[in-house]
Amino acid sequence: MEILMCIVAGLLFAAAVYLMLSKSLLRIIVGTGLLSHGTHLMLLTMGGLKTGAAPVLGENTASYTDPIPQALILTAIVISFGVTAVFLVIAYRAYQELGTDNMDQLKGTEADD
Amino acid sequence: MIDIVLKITLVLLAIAMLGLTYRLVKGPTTPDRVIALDAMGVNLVSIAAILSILLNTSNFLDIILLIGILAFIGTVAFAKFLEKGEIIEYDRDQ
Amino acid sequence: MINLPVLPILIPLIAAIVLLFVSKSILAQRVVSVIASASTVVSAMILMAKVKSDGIQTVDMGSWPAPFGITLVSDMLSILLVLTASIITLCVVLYSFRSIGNGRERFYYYPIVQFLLLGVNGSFTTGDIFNLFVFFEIMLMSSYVLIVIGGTKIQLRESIKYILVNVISSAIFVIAVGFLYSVTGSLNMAHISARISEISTEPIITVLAVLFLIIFGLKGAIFPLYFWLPGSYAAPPAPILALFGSLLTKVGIYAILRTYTLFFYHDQPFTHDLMSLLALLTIVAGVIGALAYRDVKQILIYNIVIAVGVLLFGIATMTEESIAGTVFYLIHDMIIKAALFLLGGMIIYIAGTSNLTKMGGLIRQYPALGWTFLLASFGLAGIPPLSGFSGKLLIVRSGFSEGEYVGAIVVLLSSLAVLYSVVNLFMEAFWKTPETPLPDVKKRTGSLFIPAASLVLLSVLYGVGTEAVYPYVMQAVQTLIHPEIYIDAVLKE
Amino acid sequence: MSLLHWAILAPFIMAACVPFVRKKATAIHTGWFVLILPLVLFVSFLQYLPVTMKNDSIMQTADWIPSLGINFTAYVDGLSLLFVLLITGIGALVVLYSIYYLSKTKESLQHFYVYLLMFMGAMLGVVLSDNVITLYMFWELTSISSFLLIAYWFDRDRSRYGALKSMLITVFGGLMMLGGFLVLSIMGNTFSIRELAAQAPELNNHPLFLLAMILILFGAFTKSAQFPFYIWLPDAMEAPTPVSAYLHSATMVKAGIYLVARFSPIFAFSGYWFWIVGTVGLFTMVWASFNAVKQTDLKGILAFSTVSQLGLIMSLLGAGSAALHFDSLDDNLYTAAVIAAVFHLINHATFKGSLFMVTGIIDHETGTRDIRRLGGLMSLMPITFTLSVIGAFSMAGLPPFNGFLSKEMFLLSMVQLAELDLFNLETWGLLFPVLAWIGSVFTFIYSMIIVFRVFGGKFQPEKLEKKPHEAPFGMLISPIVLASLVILFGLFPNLLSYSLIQPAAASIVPSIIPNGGQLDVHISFWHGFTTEFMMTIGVVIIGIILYKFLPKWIGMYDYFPGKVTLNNLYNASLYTAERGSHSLTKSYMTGFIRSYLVYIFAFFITILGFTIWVKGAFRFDSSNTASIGFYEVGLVIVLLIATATILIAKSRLTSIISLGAVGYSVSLFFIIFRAPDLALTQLVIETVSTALFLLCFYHLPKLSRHEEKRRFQIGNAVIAAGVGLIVALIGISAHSTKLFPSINEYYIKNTYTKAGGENMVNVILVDFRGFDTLFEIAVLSVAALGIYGLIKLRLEKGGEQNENE
Amino acid sequence: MKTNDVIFQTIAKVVFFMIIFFAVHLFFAGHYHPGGGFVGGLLTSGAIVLLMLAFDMKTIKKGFLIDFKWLISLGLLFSAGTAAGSLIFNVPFFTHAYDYFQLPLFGKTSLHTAMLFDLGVYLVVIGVTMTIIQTIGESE
Repeated sequence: MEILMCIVAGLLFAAAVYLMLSKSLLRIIVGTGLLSHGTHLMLLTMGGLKTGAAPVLGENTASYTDPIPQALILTAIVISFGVTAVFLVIAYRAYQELGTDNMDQLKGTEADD
Repeated sequence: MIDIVLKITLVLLAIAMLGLTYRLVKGPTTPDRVIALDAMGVNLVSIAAILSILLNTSNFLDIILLIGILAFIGTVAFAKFLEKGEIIEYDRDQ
Repeated sequence: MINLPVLPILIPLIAAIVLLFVSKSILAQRVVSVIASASTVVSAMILMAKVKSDGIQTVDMGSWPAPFGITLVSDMLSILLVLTASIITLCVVLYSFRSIGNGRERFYYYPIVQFLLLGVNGSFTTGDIFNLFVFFEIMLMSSYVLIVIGGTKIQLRESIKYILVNVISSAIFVIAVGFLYSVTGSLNMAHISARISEISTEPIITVLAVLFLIIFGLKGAIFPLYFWLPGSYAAPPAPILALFGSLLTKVGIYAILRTYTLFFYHDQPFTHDLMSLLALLTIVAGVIGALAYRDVKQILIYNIVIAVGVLLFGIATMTEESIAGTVFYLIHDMIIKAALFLLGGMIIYIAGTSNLTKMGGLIRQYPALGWTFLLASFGLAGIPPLSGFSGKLLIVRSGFSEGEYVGAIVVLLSSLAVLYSVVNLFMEAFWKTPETPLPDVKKRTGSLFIPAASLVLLSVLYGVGTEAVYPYVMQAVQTLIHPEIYIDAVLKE
Repeated sequence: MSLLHWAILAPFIMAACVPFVRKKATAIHTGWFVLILPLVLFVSFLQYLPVTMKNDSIMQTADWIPSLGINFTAYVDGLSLLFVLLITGIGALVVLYSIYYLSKTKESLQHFYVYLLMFMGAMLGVVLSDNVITLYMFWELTSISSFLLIAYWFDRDRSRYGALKSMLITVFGGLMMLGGFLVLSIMGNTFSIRELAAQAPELNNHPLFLLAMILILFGAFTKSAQFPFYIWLPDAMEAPTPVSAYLHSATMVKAGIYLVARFSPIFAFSGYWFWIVGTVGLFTMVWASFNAVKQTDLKGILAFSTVSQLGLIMSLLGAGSAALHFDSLDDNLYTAAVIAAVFHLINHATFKGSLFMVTGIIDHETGTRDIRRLGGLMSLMPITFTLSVIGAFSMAGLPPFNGFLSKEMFLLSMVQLAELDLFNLETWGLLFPVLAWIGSVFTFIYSMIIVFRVFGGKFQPEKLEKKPHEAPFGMLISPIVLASLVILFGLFPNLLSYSLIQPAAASIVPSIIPNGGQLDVHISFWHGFTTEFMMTIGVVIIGIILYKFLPKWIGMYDYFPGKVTLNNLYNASLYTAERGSHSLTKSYMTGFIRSYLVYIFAFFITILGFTIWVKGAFRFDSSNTASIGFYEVGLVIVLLIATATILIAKSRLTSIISLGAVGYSVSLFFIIFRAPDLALTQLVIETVSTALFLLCFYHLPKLSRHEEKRRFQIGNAVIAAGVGLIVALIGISAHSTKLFPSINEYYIKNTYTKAGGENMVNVILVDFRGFDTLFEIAVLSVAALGIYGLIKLRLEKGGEQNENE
Repeated sequence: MKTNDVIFQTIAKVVFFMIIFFAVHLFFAGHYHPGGGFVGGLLTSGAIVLLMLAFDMKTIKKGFLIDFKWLISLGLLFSAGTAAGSLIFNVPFFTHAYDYFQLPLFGKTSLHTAMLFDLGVYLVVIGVTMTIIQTIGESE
């Protein structure tokens, strides 16, 4: 399962990179979203999967899954949410101000600096 | 015995998910997609519930409730979007 | 007071919260900002004295023993950098009063600067690799907001690139932490170091070393990961640029320095040679950029890249001497870059443009600015007895003694390129006869000049008083060269 | 800090006072105030003469950075004292001269004198420092003050050009020299020149010896304007003439000579030293004297002549190094070269200083320095004429001036070299006297040009801006003093022999002088019809002939390709550096974020791929992995389909919804992998994010997909696949190399007992690692504030105006 | 176009409280069961968003009376204050304290300073989400 998840995460990374290399700003941001999904799955996988019960005490079980990656992912999820939100709003404002969401037209040269 | 039944159910649910994903992707209209998404929510609830039984834990019950709520809000939001083209109005008296 | 190492992080946090409450009044914000920044500086000084006398200070957050909780570790390196960062922030805040504009002040400029400082100080202090990520994120988030605050066209355009690059590096950072956790089973840096030293030959560690180099290299702007930097840094106004130029890239360098002395020192023939190669390429790339532009901001920005290359070369050489040089140079570069960007901001403000071909003749009306700038330029180029010299001296010397002749000479000659670029800037802006005569009325620049000039003064003192700083730096170097000191201090074995 | 240190620092302190003096005492020319210092210094340094005449020395140390071995050590021996006297002596004369040269009303005197004093202090520092790092510091300071002085009239483009050029070249040399010092310090483990010199024999066998030597010679050659670095000196003539007289002929350019002399004890035994210093010097001498002839600017001639004379001294020092190969002083012919070098150094300072001042006078009184416009000034400016005759004839090597003596000694040394059987000289030795002679001929010619083109010939008042007349007396004092010295040293050379020359020469070649011994320095005016005398006669005859027929052959300079000069090389390389880097930068700094990402990812793939491959880091271990259920595979497929949908989606709504679907699938995985907290959070966050996406992109154009070239698409796909592959590979390897137990056992044990909770993840979040959470919410807060500011604050002006209020 | 949303609005009001209760439950359960300040906060904002859907931004703004940005500051103050409280007792930063109390109505309950910290998280999350949504909503 871990190997499979590594591959899945790799595929998510690949898809994310592909999207980030495209011209459309929206696709780029969607790409960052995929990237964070891939990251979280990979992080979870690194702690080992399904090695025990959910890390909540009180149920009769011999072992628990590793709680550390879960806690880390939780932090990472929230942070990437914040980043995505800011990114989205910047994109939205950029579209308002600059009138395009095509990255080619957002390249900027020294001439207009 | 019950385990096998549950696992079969899970497989079926997974197939249902695939079908719904197809609808989600294919569309062709936005309402199609929204309904697919809503149904996926129901599917998620089922999967979570069955997994709870399988894993013999009550930890996922909150999730089930949460999915229900989110699916509700989501569907409402989409419905409004489809009807008014806007999700949140600033001042509807204007 | 066992919580002393927390203070340089806590004070900005509390300050930011207070600033949020008083966001309506600009005057109150200014007062609180100054008081908070000054007290951060003071607390850092007290902490430094403590570290000097008692050695590494650690605090286990929440009383959870290392390696299970998060441990803050103030060794000499981190506290030196924290102190420098705090001083710079204080000066930038003072400079901002007149330059940043009421609009930005009303929209949380000051609290976000405090958050930035908090992130920077935290990154320098933390002893936990994931916590480092969190501090990176708060620093980055603040920088996203600062780079775009005001919402002008160029800011919006460049911030997109900036965020995108950093999102990628953050994502890689998280998975790299995951990999490291998978291999070593720990997150505490001292603990990881101890565990890695038991398995030093594992090839996966080398791979992770390169991975971390990429992550921190993206933040620290090394070749070939620096391309996002020049455009993005040119967007925000001068005080923000000063913060970015002096603090953000240096955090990346700090992280490389820390991880490569604590974790990844086992496969030096591979990792450090790679780094050394990249360092030289970074210098060359920076030099090419610095020569390419006739624009105040761009020239100074590419000088960041050059400095990063020099620092990286110091780390890559990895002897006691070169690490000492790196620490010397790191602190120098933070101060002088902040000063130069602030002075550059004044030049742009006075001339109304950052294009060198359109300005000139400023020396007649602003002699103090001109000479201060020239002095800072010489400092940047490492002309003795100014501050850049001792660091560069040690780096080059160890380069020669380790047989890295080409590298040492490239580092030496980079000074020439630096000198050329900034002196050329000086001549164009201050000496050249302007195409259009300057207006007779002088702009009032006193309140801008004082913070900038005090940074230059600090840099001069740092250079002349190298002897006074030396014991501090050497204490920092000892910890870096002998990771066991760090490990023992944290794990209390 | 001893008196010696204060002597070095005094000019700097004085410099700090100058602006106040200038402001307060406006009636008096600031120069009078400044003049005190060099005079006092000159007199006070004279007291060291008795010490150095005994070949003794004085060393005073003050700590600066002892931890790094960098100390402020002042050291006086014969060589330094000679230079100190030159610096202060000529300095005093130059300041005096400048008082009349620079108007106190029109010029910004405070700048001039601050720079000049800075230079004086720096120069004293260079010649008195024992520590190489301090020496380097003062060395760079001379470059900087020279930069400032050349750019004194900074409005002029030529001034700025010359200033930058001189600084670039000399600082370049300085940096190389620093490198050399550092290499030396690695070899000898000290920064002290004295201590290094003491280890000279060991250093000679060190593998880094040659590197150190070459690097240090870079410093000397750039500063002393040796070929091919001399090009900065002619352009430095944009400086006010007193500066040219002081820095660019008498003192600063001699710093390189000083350096070579100072390091002779360490390096001179090496054959490389002999060859490099000797040939570079000699070639410079010939080349520059040859070029001087075609100059039309009076100062240009003098500049090239300075280069040439510096080359002469340099070659003498090179030749003198041969002396070290003889054990005793007896029958050691080559010490003569060293003595000649020192002697000529003094002589050059006197005659060239006076010539520069004369040029300044001419410029000042006629308004031009162009020899094509000058002529026939002999009767109008008789004193100036006399002075220039003395200076120029001395330079040409004519008796009875001091130049004659040292020129003779130079020719003698070169002739003797031809007879030396060291360093393969058997084959090439003859070249030395021949080149020396040719150089002398050209020297003779340009000396004549200086005198007769300006003062002889026809007076052309129509070409002059001013009506020329004799200079005021004050301006003439300094050149008169110098010219008298020229005659004095010419007639009574032995005034200097044992007071200055012997001690200085002894410091250059200390190893061959027995304790308490002295070099034999007896300079005699007449020593028979020797080879060198015959050569001088030849120089004069051929010189006169060539000078007479100058118009006939001056045209041959045109045959030299005008474009392939070193100057053009310098200009072109700067230009190429700027333009080239500009276009290079433009080519990769495209502004396209895609390009940057491609660089980053390409680097990511190659370097990590390379590392994995080289290190064999890939591990595959499926022993402790969890089982895979059917439904899990189903979910994986769902996830991948949703991902693929995003890739091919045509409308933004589809891609946003698909992203949501991916998010929900991920949360489902969280459920399967027993992470209820994650699943909860992921579900809510996904919903909110999707909502945000929809909100933000409500206004975006319907078709947000921009058609891309197929080539790009394929490239993107390859890069994407590469990144994915690398990530997966490292992931698998990392998972397969779990080498240590995780620290998580601690949490499982202590969650209830110590932290009072049951949900481990939550307890970690708020307690064990609550510190993370505190800053994580801070991140969120910043994000919210940023978004608020982004939407509400709209500064309409462009980025540049932000600097304004 | 004015539409009649009476049913939707009425249901929304009811559901709003249901969600809020669930959110508060999640928040309190956090230490022992899945949940916590994050999810609680997010869900609370979800409830508010539902109201926004049913009514409009202006009404909600009037109804809530508080500036959500102020809520962020307050939340941060709670969290940072809880963590910094340990400074007073000179124990390492962030050291929590807890004990079990016999409370009327609730029975044996543990009171934990971590709860206070989590409350800060809860407030910040509400503040942040609502600020973002409100700001974007208003800009249209």
